[in-house]
Amino acid sequence: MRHRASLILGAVLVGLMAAAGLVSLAWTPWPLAEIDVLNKLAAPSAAHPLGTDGLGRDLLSRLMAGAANSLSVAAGAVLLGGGIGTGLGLLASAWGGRVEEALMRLCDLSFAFPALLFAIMLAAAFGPSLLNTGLAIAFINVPIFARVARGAANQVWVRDFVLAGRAAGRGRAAISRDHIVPNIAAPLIVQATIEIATAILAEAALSYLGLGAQPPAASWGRMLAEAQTLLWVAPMQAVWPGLCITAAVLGFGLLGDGLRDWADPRLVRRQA
Amino acid sequence: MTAPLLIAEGLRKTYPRPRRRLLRAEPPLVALEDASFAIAPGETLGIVGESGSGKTTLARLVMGFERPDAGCVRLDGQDIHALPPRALQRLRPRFQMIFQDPYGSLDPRRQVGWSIAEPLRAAGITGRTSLRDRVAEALEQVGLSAADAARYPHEFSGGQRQRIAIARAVVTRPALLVADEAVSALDVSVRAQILNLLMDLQEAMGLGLLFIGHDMAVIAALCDSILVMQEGRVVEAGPTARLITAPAHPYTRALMDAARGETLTRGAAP
Amino acid sequence: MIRVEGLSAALPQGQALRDVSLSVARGERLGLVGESGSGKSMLGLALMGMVPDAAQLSGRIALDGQDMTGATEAAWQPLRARKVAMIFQEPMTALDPLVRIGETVMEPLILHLKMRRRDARARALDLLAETGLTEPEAKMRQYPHQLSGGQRQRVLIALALACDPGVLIADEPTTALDAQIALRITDLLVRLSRDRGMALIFISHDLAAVARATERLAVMYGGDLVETGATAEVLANPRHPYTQGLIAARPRPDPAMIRKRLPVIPGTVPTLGDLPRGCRFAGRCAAELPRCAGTRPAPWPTASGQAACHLLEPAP
Amino acid sequence: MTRFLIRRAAGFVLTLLAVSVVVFAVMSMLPGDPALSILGIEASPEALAAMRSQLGLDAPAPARYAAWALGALKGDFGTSYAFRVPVGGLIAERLPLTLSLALGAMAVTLVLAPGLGMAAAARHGGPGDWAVMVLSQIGIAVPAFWMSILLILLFAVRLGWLPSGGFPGWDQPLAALRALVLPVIALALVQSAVLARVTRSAALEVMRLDFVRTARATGLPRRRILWRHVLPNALIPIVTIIGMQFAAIVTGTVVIESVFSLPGLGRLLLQSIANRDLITVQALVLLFAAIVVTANFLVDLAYVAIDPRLTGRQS
Repeated sequence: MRHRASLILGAVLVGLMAAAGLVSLAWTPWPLAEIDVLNKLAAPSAAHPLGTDGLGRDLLSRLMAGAANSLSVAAGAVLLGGGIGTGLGLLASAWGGRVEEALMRLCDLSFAFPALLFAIMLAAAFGPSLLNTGLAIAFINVPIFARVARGAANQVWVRDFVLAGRAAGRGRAAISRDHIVPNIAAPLIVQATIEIATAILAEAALSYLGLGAQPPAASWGRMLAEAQTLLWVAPMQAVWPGLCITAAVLGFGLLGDGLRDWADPRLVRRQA
Repeated sequence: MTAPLLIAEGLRKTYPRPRRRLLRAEPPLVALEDASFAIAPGETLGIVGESGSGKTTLARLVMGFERPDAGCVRLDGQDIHALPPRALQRLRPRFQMIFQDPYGSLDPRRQVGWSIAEPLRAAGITGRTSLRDRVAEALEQVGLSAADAARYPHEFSGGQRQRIAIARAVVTRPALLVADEAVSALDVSVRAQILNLLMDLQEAMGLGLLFIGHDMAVIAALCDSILVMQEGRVVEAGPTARLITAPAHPYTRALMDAARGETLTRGAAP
Repeated sequence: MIRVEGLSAALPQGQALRDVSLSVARGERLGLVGESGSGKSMLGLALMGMVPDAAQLSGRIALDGQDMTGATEAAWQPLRARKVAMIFQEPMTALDPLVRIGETVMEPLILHLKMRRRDARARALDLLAETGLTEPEAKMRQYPHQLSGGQRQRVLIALALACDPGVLIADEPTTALDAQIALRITDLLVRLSRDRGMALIFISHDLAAVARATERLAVMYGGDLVETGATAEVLANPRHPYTQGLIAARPRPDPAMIRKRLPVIPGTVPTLGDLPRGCRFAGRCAAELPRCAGTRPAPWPTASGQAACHLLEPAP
Repeated sequence: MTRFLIRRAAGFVLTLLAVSVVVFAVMSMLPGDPALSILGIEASPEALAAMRSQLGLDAPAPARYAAWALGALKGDFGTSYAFRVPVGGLIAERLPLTLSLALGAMAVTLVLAPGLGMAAAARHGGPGDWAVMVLSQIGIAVPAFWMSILLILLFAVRLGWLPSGGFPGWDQPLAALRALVLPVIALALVQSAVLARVTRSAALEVMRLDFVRTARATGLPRRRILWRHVLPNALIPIVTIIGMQFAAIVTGTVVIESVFSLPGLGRLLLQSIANRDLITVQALVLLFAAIVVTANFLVDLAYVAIDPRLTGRQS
């Protein structure tokens, strides 16, 4: 029952954020970069539902554009890094032996570099930009997915139906494609959902530090950094972007939790 | 007597054990030592033993999933471990396997028909209609219906799943079937059905059967001859009738005791 | 010692137990036989007050004269180990891996019997020795992973005996063990039951094991108690068609039976969701009457017990 | 037992070595010329070459690595390009602040989370469980730096109880502690949410195991089963997460120090990046990675203390 509620609430939050982001690509209530110094830090009104920021830009418009940036970078990075990592994990599992051992040692080593630290290093090296932030997050996801995919695949490789496939005369590649991938898809989708939540947090933190999205691009993390200087004058400026981040992360987290319960083999076994 | 279908000669298999000390290697675990036997076409050989007796290792060697350290397995006179992978793959339709756990031996995400057709596809048979006909035929052979091909494993009971696994194993019309604890997970009333089905199929198709298990009663009911294994070694072998009436090795006698239970006096306490 | 009257257990998927009545006398050894879904394990758990939360119980359970019908967890807890104890199928996972054998066996002695550590240690040693564990003194200091399956089952038996219960329920105690070890554990349970005058409820799917261990037999199918009686009598002369089918379908190591077709019970063991309304065996029974599917048969007396089958109804 | 420890210790040292190689390699591949950033773009080519050789940059890479790694072992990380003082000194000045932040946050987390998680597991499905789950789900979703800003809004801007940022120095202990309260809470709340959830699910996982049923059948009271049998068995996943959390907290300080303008290692890292002070960045990254690796090693040691199955003999 609880996972049903998680699933629905998560889907609603993610859907809302994604919709806001998508709409912002075509239309926002106000032009994103329109500066109106006379109207800065305006209170919410019919014209500006959430008011304006320190430069008089419409807050709602910028939050919507922030959703587009945040979600696309997070999802894109996880898909890219996750895809590569999954491929490597599958390969390691199918091959076994030295290949597997070497790949897993590399993963262990990469876990010595905390994700945020690594992203900071990359941002420092290649200059701060949203694209580099995304690449750094993608890179961090490679070993995570390699490990999860390899672990899940190893559990499938020892199942009898894989042995039956081998007895039938099928090769490693065919078995990986026909048996392993479909059977590890569920845990990987769950992992991806959860990693997207983590990626949104990372992107926000990097942008807050000035290492991610650069002005005038709208980004939740950047908006928070700007709002912090105005805490004494306009506290609500610091509330909205944070709420957006929390809602997006919460949405993906709940979605992942709900999916995990839904995909739990124990539950499936019980229904069967 | 006809030429044997399967010959296993002097099979030995060891597994490395983790080191306990840094500099001294542990002696390897001997899973199987000098096992030899032969099966004629249509014949049934039972291998009885307990966990750690090496019987599952034996099945894996016969199926070519692992290579022996010494000895060889010949099917139709060909050493399957010496064959190049392609040639072994071409030989696969001749020998198939059924497993213990009917819940684990079918891919839960594939329709039953897909799983049954898998050995055919691997053998290069790809025509849609010919695959469908062969699957239907196999399903009917094991007492299910052609319509079951479109259903998923979780829609079936344990006994029915084992029938499906058998259908997959016989769909290529093999000469040899290897069954590893194939009825151990089944309820008594269903187990008898599966044993009968195996005997029917053998007689109809001239199938040789290597039947591996731990329950002497089951093995004795099904097999022409029996090999008793303990700790990787063959401790006794012979025709079933001789082995169950006059077991020579104490371990065989213990297995018989366990199998006979109800014919003993009640509560035979030491 | 134990009296069960009209016990039913309803799970969300279906009825796991239906109107089961059974009693076990002091020192008696009862075998509870059935296939998967027969309700035998559920019955065992009910006698410990340990049915899953989802199960709705009705009917009466009395333990040593004490009425436990509808008792709470708090009411059951003091009876466990002291009045009725239980061991389970899987000895490999049934012991806390982080606790030494000695501490495990001493825990109920200290907690329930208020023994001092030194006394508890001596008593635990005696108990382990009584179950035939070799080198019990050394084993006291070891962890479960250092013991084999058979040794662990002996430790679990010692643990169950710690507070000298009147009844020991053994749920498939030998199923996970190799044949030779299984025989020894079975014989050990019989000996302990005799020596201590302790009732033994031996739950198993294996007729051979039950035949060896028990003097009375109860056969279950689909949540019903279908037949009871003296073990030897039931095995030699089963009255219920299911019992007959079950015994016949069992392969025997007999030279005359090699590669002979076994008599089978047709169909599959029904799941809780699709049990017939009347006799649970309806649909698979060779001697089925028209009323079997709809009307539940009453238990009729047999030579040494009862069998619930319309065929046994005395002619009017 | 000793074999396990030796293997883990060897692994620890090897990992540290590999980490240092990776850090060095990545930093040497980065674009940017330290000599140029020190002397400015108007410097003559000769002056640049002289500066490079003075910095040891003209030696081959393995030699440079060896010199750097050996120095690092002795606490000598070279001279900061930007501040023109030894990097080791820069780090030593700022380390106490960052460590107090991290250890403080870890301590608060350990006080809050495991109890909450166990309590939730004990009341599985009840309202208490539900409340812990909802709160922790939200807690995980809140970014630590936003949590910091909200705390500042409440306790500094609205109530004025605590400072909104800055650090007075350790010579004013009371003021220093007051300055650390909000950052520690901000770091700890998020991690507590994670740990409470992990504790709960680990405990529930253990409660499904056979030996818990044995304990019930032995008539042990619920409370005793929970604390004596469930908790110790749940500790392995819990300790694993604690190790990972320490790493997360340490990197989290980079952001939190920035929010509260605290002069710790994180601030130094960001400043060094802004100044393209590569040698300082290199030392800091190595230090952070070393802290993470050490935390993981300590977790390994904790496993040995918890689980007798790891200590050798048979398994």
